[in-house]
Parts: sequence; structure tokens; C-alpha cells
Amino acid sequence: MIEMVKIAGVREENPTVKTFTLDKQIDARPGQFCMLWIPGLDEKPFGFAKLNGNIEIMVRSVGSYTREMMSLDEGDLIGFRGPYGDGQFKLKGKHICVVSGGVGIAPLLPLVDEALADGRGVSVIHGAKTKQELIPLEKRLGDDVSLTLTTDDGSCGMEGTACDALRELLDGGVDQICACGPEPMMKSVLDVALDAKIYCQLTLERYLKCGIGVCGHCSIDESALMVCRDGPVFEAKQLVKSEFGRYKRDKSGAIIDL
Amino acid sequence: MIEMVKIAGVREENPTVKTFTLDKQIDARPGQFCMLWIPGLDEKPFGFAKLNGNIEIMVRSVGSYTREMMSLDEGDLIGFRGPYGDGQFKLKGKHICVVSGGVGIAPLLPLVDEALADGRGVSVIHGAKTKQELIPLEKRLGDDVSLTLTTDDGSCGMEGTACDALRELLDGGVDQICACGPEPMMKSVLDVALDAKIYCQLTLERYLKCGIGVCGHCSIDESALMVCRDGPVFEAKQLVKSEFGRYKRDKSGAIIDL
Amino acid sequence: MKLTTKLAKIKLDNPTILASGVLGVTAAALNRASKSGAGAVTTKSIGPQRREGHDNPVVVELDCGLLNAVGLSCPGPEESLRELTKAVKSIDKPVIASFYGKSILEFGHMAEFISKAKPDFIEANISCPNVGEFGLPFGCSAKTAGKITKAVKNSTDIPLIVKLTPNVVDIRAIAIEVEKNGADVICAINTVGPGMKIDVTSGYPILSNKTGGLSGECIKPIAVRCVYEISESVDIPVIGVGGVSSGIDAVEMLMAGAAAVGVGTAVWHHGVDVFQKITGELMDFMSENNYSSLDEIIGRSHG
Amino acid sequence: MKLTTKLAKIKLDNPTILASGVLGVTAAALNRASKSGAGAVTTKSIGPQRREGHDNPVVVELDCGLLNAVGLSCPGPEESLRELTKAVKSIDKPVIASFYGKSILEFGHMAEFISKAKPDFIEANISCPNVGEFGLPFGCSAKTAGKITKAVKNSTDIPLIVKLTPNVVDIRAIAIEVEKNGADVICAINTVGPGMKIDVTSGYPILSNKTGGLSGECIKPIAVRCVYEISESVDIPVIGVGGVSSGIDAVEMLMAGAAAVGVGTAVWHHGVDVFQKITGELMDFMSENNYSSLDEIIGRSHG
Ligand SMILES: Cc1cc2nc3c(=O)[nH]c(=O)nc-3n(C[C@H](O)[C@H](O)[C@H](O)COP(=O)(O)OP(=O)(O)OC[C@H]3O[C@@H](n4cnc5c(N)ncnc54)[C@H](O)[C@@H]3O)c2cc1C
Ligand SMILES: Cc1cc2nc3c(=O)[nH]c(=O)nc-3n(C[C@H](O)[C@H](O)[C@H](O)COP(=O)(O)OP(=O)(O)OC[C@H]3O[C@@H](n4cnc5c(N)ncnc54)[C@H](O)[C@@H]3O)c2cc1C
Ligand SMILES: Cc1cc2nc3c(=O)[nH]c(=O)nc-3n(C[C@H](O)[C@H](O)[C@H](O)COP(=O)(O)O)c2cc1C
Ligand SMILES: Cc1cc2nc3c(=O)[nH]c(=O)nc-3n(C[C@H](O)[C@H](O)[C@H](O)COP(=O)(O)O)c2cc1C
Ligand code: FES
Ligand code: FES
Repeated sequence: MIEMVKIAGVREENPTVKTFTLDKQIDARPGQFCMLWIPGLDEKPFGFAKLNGNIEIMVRSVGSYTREMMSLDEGDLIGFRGPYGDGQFKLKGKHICVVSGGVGIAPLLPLVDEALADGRGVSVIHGAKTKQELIPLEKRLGDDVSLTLTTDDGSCGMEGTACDALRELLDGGVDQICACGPEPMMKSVLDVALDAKIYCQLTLERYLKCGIGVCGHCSIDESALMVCRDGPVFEAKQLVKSEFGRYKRDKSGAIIDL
Repeated sequence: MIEMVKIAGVREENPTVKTFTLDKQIDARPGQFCMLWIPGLDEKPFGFAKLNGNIEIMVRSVGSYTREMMSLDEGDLIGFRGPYGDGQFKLKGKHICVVSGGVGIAPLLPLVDEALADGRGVSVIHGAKTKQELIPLEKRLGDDVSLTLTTDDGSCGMEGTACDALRELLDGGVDQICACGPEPMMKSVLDVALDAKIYCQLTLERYLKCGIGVCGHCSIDESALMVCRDGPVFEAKQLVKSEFGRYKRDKSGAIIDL
Repeated sequence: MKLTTKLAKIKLDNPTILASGVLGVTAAALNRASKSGAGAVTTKSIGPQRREGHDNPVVVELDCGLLNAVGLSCPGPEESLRELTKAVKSIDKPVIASFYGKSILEFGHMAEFISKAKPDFIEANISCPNVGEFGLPFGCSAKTAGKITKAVKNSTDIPLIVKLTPNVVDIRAIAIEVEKNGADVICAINTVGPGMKIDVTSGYPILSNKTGGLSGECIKPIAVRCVYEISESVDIPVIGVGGVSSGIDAVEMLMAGAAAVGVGTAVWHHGVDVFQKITGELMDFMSENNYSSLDEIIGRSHG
Repeated sequence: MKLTTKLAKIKLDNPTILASGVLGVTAAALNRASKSGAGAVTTKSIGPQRREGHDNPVVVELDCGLLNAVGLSCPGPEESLRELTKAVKSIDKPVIASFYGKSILEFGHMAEFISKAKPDFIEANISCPNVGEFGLPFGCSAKTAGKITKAVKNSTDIPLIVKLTPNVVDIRAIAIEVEKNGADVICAINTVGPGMKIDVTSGYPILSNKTGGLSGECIKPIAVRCVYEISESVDIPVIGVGGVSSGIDAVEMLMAGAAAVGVGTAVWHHGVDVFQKITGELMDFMSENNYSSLDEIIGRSHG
């Protein structure tokens, strides 16, 4: 059931990304998501960028809804329902490598918090097209995390993709990979993980309508796993031989190539 | 919600009264009641004649429904909903006097059980028009209870009414009266109790429809206490200056004098 | 903070109204509801003949509401009039006299008859779905609903509430017709369905009438939609009834456009104290959200 | 113990059917429901044009059900036909192709069109209440319902299910007309209401479409009554849909007269495993109560 929640704070991460602190605490697992409703406009899915204490939502402006979000301020209200998603990140390995593209870092942050609290090793790879699109992570992650930045144009950190960085890190004892970002990037991560036989979890974005596993709109071929219900986090083996990396469906349900 | 319950046993008490053991255990207070449904026929209210272990219902044949009940056998099913009634017998005194007319003894039996288990003194007065209409109580009550039988025609026990017997018992340390029986008999008990300033609880029978305090059919004047919801057990002070002992309402809601 | 509201010039201390058919069989019961905090009280629908109503079971308890088929039991018009007169005399809040007839003509006669008791409102129940012999509810046809309204208006000067059934294809059309023919207030909704509950062990439908009207929590979304549509279509005030059991439920009804809210089935779980509960929660909501009067809430969801 | 049932000569392994609009957007999803134990599966209603459907929110979670206004989203007839063909080829249980049109004529065209995929049944959805532009549902008038049935029957040889809306005054009259015009099976019911849920903090109706159809537990009594009334009025088999989430619910529907039961909203709480859950509980009930086949249960509440 939707509940209106107060925005307790807004932080600008970079020119197109803001983090919203909501006046709400929930019991959820890293990787789960919520539906945020702007009355009169629309309702869209977002992961949790922080789960202990007031929850945080990190949003990238990409279209009409997220643009409207950028204009929201402390004290404003937004509709919240969730948390949703049975597919959640789980800590399996001793040394977790987190691979993120842009705002894809968001749902991975609570996982990093959890891994650190549990005394596990954490490497974070954070990539973007260019320096401006990176999220400032140094302070948020702290000293216990080894952070690798990558940009396609080399404007900051390593030149290349997050997946390039992952390949280089693999020898360092990584025994679990968790990834979130653009689907082509994640497809590469999946291939690398399969190759290296490392346990790997990935998040999937599909057009969500109901968000609760009823309307079937977010079903993926051929398993018919529902992103909103069975995901949004999946294990690598659930995604091999699937539509993942190849196509998705638009708002009408029509197939569009990635 | 109605549930079909198996009749686990039938005991004949006298020519017009049978006790049915139901294959059901419930958590209820003495004085509460249930609605028993014979599919295709009707549904009527009955008190509990036993509450520890399988519940018992003691029924007097007075009309078409109760006549049909008399033909039910071990193994037959009957619809059950309940327990209902916020007005319940409570143990207040050290020596409780239970005053019953005929099948009115039924809801008082669990109270006797409770009083005995709690080490209180119990006197039971049990009256009827004639010997045949008495319920055999000796074995059921055991030796710790002082039992006084009365019949209007003197065919068994003391000649007179249960209320006559009550008057005689009052000096013996009785500090609580609980009564159930025909309304004129209870009216006399109420007057005696008020006179003697003894805490007194009485049960009321009114035509019940919903049984759950919604339809208003069992409302009593002028307090508008609902027999099914606020009763069926009331304290004496709730009934003074009421319709009690004077009139009731029939199935249509029309007033009929008692 | 002001909880008062108005229905056709008559002021209510607070917007909660005891719905028809719940508790209100006797004057004493109406009085109790009034003393327990209802802003107004409605009698059980009074009919032209003595009726015992249906045999038991007349209700089925569901997880999210009730099914009922009481069957319009009625002690007869004379005795009902006596109780009504007693209620009007003894209750210091508005008393609404609900009634029904078996024909358009009879609606007129009944209106005239119960007006003798001088209730604050009369409420024409054109929507009871439970009584087979009366055929489909009159409230299912806009034309018939309009004719009944006119017949009743011609028979009395007492302000008229017309109570509508939601079990129609287009409740707006009916509301418009009822307003056009002179209704002063619309009450929506009566029970939904009807519904049926079968006991799977015996195979019998539980209600002796087999089917009964659905009420309570589970019908609230339907009631809110009906109130929203009606208040969009007519100018007369609407009493919103259906599943209201909390202050927030009341706010939802008011925002949908109701000027007052009826409360029926909620008496089941909360007892007659439900009126105080609702007004208390309503006040809490108003102070938390800086509302000072119901006028600021009523109809807020529109446009 | 036999769980098989028959709908117009076509045998189902068990009486549970995935209801239209739930999960069944893709062939893969229909396949998953089938593998999870559904006796048959129904596609989301296929329409004559590509439609995005309504903006979010398209559902509201209630304590006793859902409100939904997905708005008949559809990737367009060609793409739907591809998915349907894939479903028919890959699924070894009966596949029901649900569809709708915006006119009587279009219902005929759509029936002809989707018949190309050779589904086991086509299901004419004449009852969707959510799409304003289409006006009042066709299923609200017996005459129109009959005409649509005839137009569809003239366009295809595939057995026809007609799905009815409960939001009418007399569903029996509609069922009779639909049977008279050649329907092979009736499916009842589509969602109830519609309903509306208002967020009292913002004052907005939550659904972007403002109103949506009510489904789930809270509509079961209405669905059972409709199935009871319909199966009393016609001879063709009835699929009972509405609030079924357990074996006992299924028994209730069957006793009311359904030959099979549709399952929609229950997928929300129980996931797609709900079909296995229901058939398991159904078998438990049958063995406890000494039933050996569904025939002994179907229609038991009548007479
Ligand atoms: C499980 C999940 C978690 C997400 N978490 C985050 C997050 O933490 N931070 C963040 O910035 N973004 C997140 N997203 C993506 C976010 O939902 C979209 O960016 C947003 O919906 C775009 O809406 P728009 O109107 O601004 O853009 P549009 O112009 O409508 O669309 C831009 C892109 O967003 C996608 N999109 C639009 N509507 C939806 C929808 N209802 N469901 C899914 N995708 C949609 C479109 O397919 C398109 O690719 C998440 C998506 C999913 C599915
Ligand atoms: C709270 C309560 C507890 C009861 N407990 C017992 C009990 O333990 N044992 C027992 O034998 N009887 C009990 N009764 C009385 C019992 O309900 C009636 O005897 C029975 O309903 C008679 O039905 P009938 O069809 O056989 O008789 P009818 O010919 O219908 O009526 C005979 C008498 O029973 C009364 N009665 C009928 N229907 C109802 C009804 N729906 N509600 C209330 N009274 C009704 C009538 O007013 C009439 O006085 C109780 C009644 C109430 C209200
Ligand atoms: C037991 C019961 C009896 C009812 N009797 C009547 C009646 O006599 N006349 C009437 O207009 N409505 C009657 N109703 C309908 C209510 O007044 C109300 O419209 C409906 O129950 C929806 O409101 P609720 O959900 O608050 O109960 C009755 C409802 C119940 C539950
Ligand atoms: C999200 C959702 C979408 C639906 N879409 C359709 C549809 O496209 N076509 C249709 O005939 N019924 C549709 N329905 C109605 C269901 O098929 C079913 O008739 C109704 O929900 C009642 O069953 P239930 O209580 O088991 O859900 C939809 C229901 C839901 C909840
Ligand atoms: S969005 Fe509806 S099932 Fe996932
Ligand atoms: S019997 Fe309905 S209120 Fe008591």
C-alpha cells in the first residue's frame, strides 16, 4: 500500500544524479527495490542506496519522471511502496567484487555496508562514460574498500570499462561478483564470471508496471522469471540462455532489441 | 464464520432435553453462546453446558428447530459459529448461588466447574414445573456442590419455585447469585438479589438474528444493550428499569408482552 | 477545528451517521448511537407491512466484511411509527427515517406516513437487493428512481435523501435523475453484489436467502468510486457509506466528495463506540495535516 | 481420485486455469504457469492496436485484494499473435486466447485473426471496465453481448468462451443471451466495481486511471453468486473466476456450478505455485470428504 513519505534530505552527486534521504526506515535486503509515486505524474522503481537508518534513493535523471524528481526538495512528499523483490544480494564469498556502472552503484552500496560489517573483503569497481558521470564514492565507502574507477574516455581513473577492471582484479582472490549497471556492461561481467567460474549476481531492469508479480509485464524469456518478483537480483545461472543482453520489452509489451 | 462440526455424542437428560457433545474445543467464558446451524432449516443460539474438553450443548425441544435437533445423532454435522457475547459470568463472591430453571442450568454448569476449580463454595438451585422437566444433576455436579431441587407441583424436591429456594438459602453466606431460566423466574431472582444487596448476574433471551451486534434486533429498552453483544449475561443493575420481565420483541421486531 | 457539516440546511455536529439497518431497530438503539457520538442516526428501513424477515442465518462473517440478508424485517408501519416518534422526541441529533415501498405509489404513501413523526430527513431506500418478491431493486433504473423521487417529494415537505445501490451499470445517470426530481441529498452506497457464501462441507449456501448484500471493508473502494462519480455529476450533497471504520476512511470518503459518512458494518468490530473512534481519528488527521474545517477536505480529490 | 474436468469437449488435467491478464503477457510466462500446475492458461487480452496501457500506478494493494487498471496494454496484434503461436506450440495444456475489440465488427475480426494461432479456446473479453475510450463495457447489455457472441462465432470454429462482467443488474439475462448466440463456455467474473482508492495525504486517487477493477478475496462472494446464477440459467459450462486462492475456494466455486476455476490475484500472495497449492488442497478435501471425482462436486449447491 502506497504511503506518502517525507524527503528528509537531498544530496547532489553529480550533474545528473541526486541522492534522496527519505524519512523512513525499513527492513529490507540489498537489491530489493521500491516504487516511488509522484501523484499526478507516474510511479517508477528504484533501489535502495542505503538501508541502515533512513533509507536513501539515488536517482539519475534520464526522462520525464526522473527529471521531475530532480526538482524535489527536503520536506516534499513522495509516495512509497515496497520493499519488493525476492531476488536479493546474498553474501557468499570472502572477498566480494562489486561492479557498477553509473547510478548502478546505488543498490550495491547497502551490500558493501553489510559485507564490511561482516568483516569480508570488498573491492568496488565503478565505471562511467566520463568523469562527470561518476558518483563520488571515496568518502561513502571509506578506507576498508579498494575502489577502482574507470571511464570510457579515461577522463578519470582507468581508461576502459568496469568489466576491463574486473578482469584485472580477478586474480586477487575475488570469490563473488555483484554487478549493477547498463545491460551490455553486465552481459560482459556475466561472461567473465562464467569464464572464471566465480559466483555472480546481477540486477536486471525491465519495464515494471505492478511491481508485485501479477501483471507479468517484466517476465524474461524463456524462464519467465519476473524481474519485480523473482528479481531484480538474479544469479548468473538464471540468466544464461535468456533474453538478458539481447532484448527487452517496452511499455506495451513489444520486444525491443538492446 | 460458520464451520460444520461433528456431533461426538448425544445424552438424553429427560423426555424433552438432550445434551450434545460437539467434536470441538474452544476458548470461551461461562455465559457465552454460539449459533448452531442446521443447513436448510435455521440457525439458533445456544449456551455452552461444558467448556473444558469437547463442548456440550444442552437443548430443550420447544419448537421446530429444537425438535429437529432432537433427531440428530452421533456423527451428524451441525454448523457452529461463536463463541459470542461480551457479557459473561464472572466469579466475584466466595459462595456462589446458581439459580436455574429447567434447561437454564446449561450455561451455569461451566461456571460451577470454574468456581469449584477455584475453591469457591457453590450452591445450585434447580427448579422446574414438574419432576420430568428437571435435569439429572447429581452426578454432574458432584459432592462439593449443595444442590436444591424445586418443582412447582412438589413432584420432586421442594415444592415451589427456584426463587423460593433462593430466599431460604440467602442467610447461608451466599455473596453472589447467577441465574438463568424463564424470564418471570429471573425477574423474581433479580428482585430478591436487589433486596438482599447481593451481586447478581442474569442471562437474557431475546430473538437473535445476526448474533454479532450488528442488526440491532436484540436491543433492550431503554439502555439499548444488545443481548448478543453486550450480554447474554447482564448484571442486575443493567436490567433494573428496563424491559426485562415486562416485554420482548418477536422476529419482526414487534413488542410482545411477557 | 470544526467537524460540523451540512446536509440540505441541516447541521451535523460531526460527519458520522449511523447507517440504516445497523442497530437502529428501536428508538433506544438510535439514542444509544447518538449518545455514543454519531452526528446523525438512521432508522432501519420501515416498510408498509409487518415482516419477519428471512430465517437465520441472516449474516455471514467474512474476513473483510459481512454478507447480510436480514430481509427487511419490520414490526409493521404503526409500530415503526411509534418507535420513530419516540426517537425523534428523545434524540437531540438529526434523525433520518429510512423507508421503502413495493411500488412507486407506495413509496409516496410511506413517505407521507412516516413524515407524521417529523424526522429531520426521510431516506428512500430504493436499493435493497435482498427481497426477491420485490423484484430487481427500483434503484437499478434511472427512470424508476426518478419517478420514486418525484412521488416522494410530492408527498412530504421533509428533506429527502435517496439511497442508491452500486449494483448498476452507471450510477451517475441514476444520481442525475434523482437530483432532477427533487432529492435533497443522495446516500451511496447500499450493499454490493449480492454475494453468496457456500459451506463446502454441507454444500449449502449459508444464508437462508442464499444471497446477501456485501458490506464492510471490502466494499470501500466501490463506495469511494461511487461517491466520486456522483459528486462529480450532481450538486446536492452526498452521504458516503461503505466500509468506513476509521478517521482515515472518513477522510477518503470526504475527499471523494461526501459531505458526511455513513457507518454500518464497522459497528461489528468496534461496537457502537466506533463513532467516537472515527471522529477522534478524524481530528487527529486534521490537526496533523493542518486542516481547520471539513470544507477544506470535502471534494479535495476532484480536479 | 480424478481431478479432470471438461470444457466443451476439451479435457483439463485439473480445474485450475490461469486467468487472463495475470502473468500471461508472454508465451514463456504462460508456459511457466502451465508447468507450475495450471490445468489451462489464458493469455492477457489481445487487442486490435498496440497500446501502452495506463501510466503507473496500475495497481493498488488492498488488505483483501487488488485494484488494477493496467489499461489493456498490448504490443499489437501481430506481435501478440507471434507470442500466442509460440505458446500454443510449446505448451501441452489447453491455451485460451483472450481478446477484445472496440466494436462488434472488430470482435469478429480479432477472433478470426487470433484463430490463426489455433489456440484451444478463444475468450472474448467483453467486460473490461478500465478503458474509458471504449465506453461502458459491451458486457453490460445482454443484446450487445449476444451480438458480439454471434459475430465471433461467425468468424471462427474454435470453441468460444465469453467472459462476463459482474457489474450489471442481471447477469443471468446476459448469460442466457450469450448462450443463445452460440458461446461454448462462459467465464465469470471479470473485476468488480470499478473501485477507487484515494491517498488521503496527497488527495489523489492512486491509480493513474483513477478507478480500477477490484479482484481477489473480497470479490469471491460476488463471483460465487454470479456463477451460481449463471449455471442455474444456462447449460454450457462455466469457468468460475474471482478470489480463488485455496482448494476450499475452488470447491466453493465448483459447488456453485463452475466446471473449472480461474485464478488471478492469488498469484500475488502465493506466486505461480498457487496452482499446485490449490490442486493439492482440493485433493485433500476430496479424500477427507470421500469424493472421487469433480462431477460429484460440481453444482452440488443447486437444489
Ligand atoms: C528494479 C529497478 C531498480 C531501479 N533502481 C534505480 C535506481 O536506484 N536509481 C535510478 O536512477 N534508476 C533506477 N532504476 C531505473 C528507473 O526506474 C528509471 O530510470 C526510471 O523509471 C526512468 O523514468 P523516466 O520517466 O525518468 O524515464 P523514461 O523516459 O520513461 O525512460 C528512461 C528509461 O527508463 C526505463 N523505465 C521507464 N519507466 C520504467 C518503469 N516503470 N520500470 C522500469 N524501467 C522504466 C525505460 O525503459 C527507459 O529505458 C531502476 C529500475 C528497476 C527496474
Ligand atoms: C443467548 C441464548 C442462549 C440460549 N441457550 C440455550 C440453551 O443452552 N439450550 C436451549 O435449549 N435453548 C437455549 N436458548 C433458546 C433457544 O435458542 C430456543 O429455544 C430456540 O431458538 C427455539 O427454536 P425453535 O425453532 O425450536 O422454537 P420456536 O418455536 O421458533 O420458538 C420457541 C421459543 O424460542 C425463541 N426463539 C426462537 N428463535 C430464536 C432465536 N433465533 N433467538 C432467540 N430465541 C429464539 C422464541 O422466541 C420462542 O420463545 C438460548 C437462547 C439465547 C438467546
Ligand atoms: C445487517 C445490515 C442490515 C442493513 N439493513 C439496511 C436497511 O434496512 N436499509 C438500508 O437502506 N440499508 C441497509 N443496510 C446497508 C447499510 O446501511 C450500508 O449501506 C451498507 O452496509 C454499507 O455500509 P457499511 O460497509 O458501513 O456497512 C444494511 C446493512 C447491514 C450490514
Ligand atoms: C492485473 C490484472 C490484469 C487483468 N487483466 C485482464 C485482462 O486483460 N483480460 C481479462 O479478461 N481479465 C483481466 N483481469 C481480470 C482477471 O482475469 C479476473 O477475471 C479477475 O481478476 C478476478 O479473478 P481473481 O480474483 O482471481 O483475480 C485482470 C486482473 C488483474 C488483477
Ligand atoms: S511488473 Fe508486474 S509482474 Fe513484474
Ligand atoms: S442479534 Fe443482531 S444485534 Fe443482536
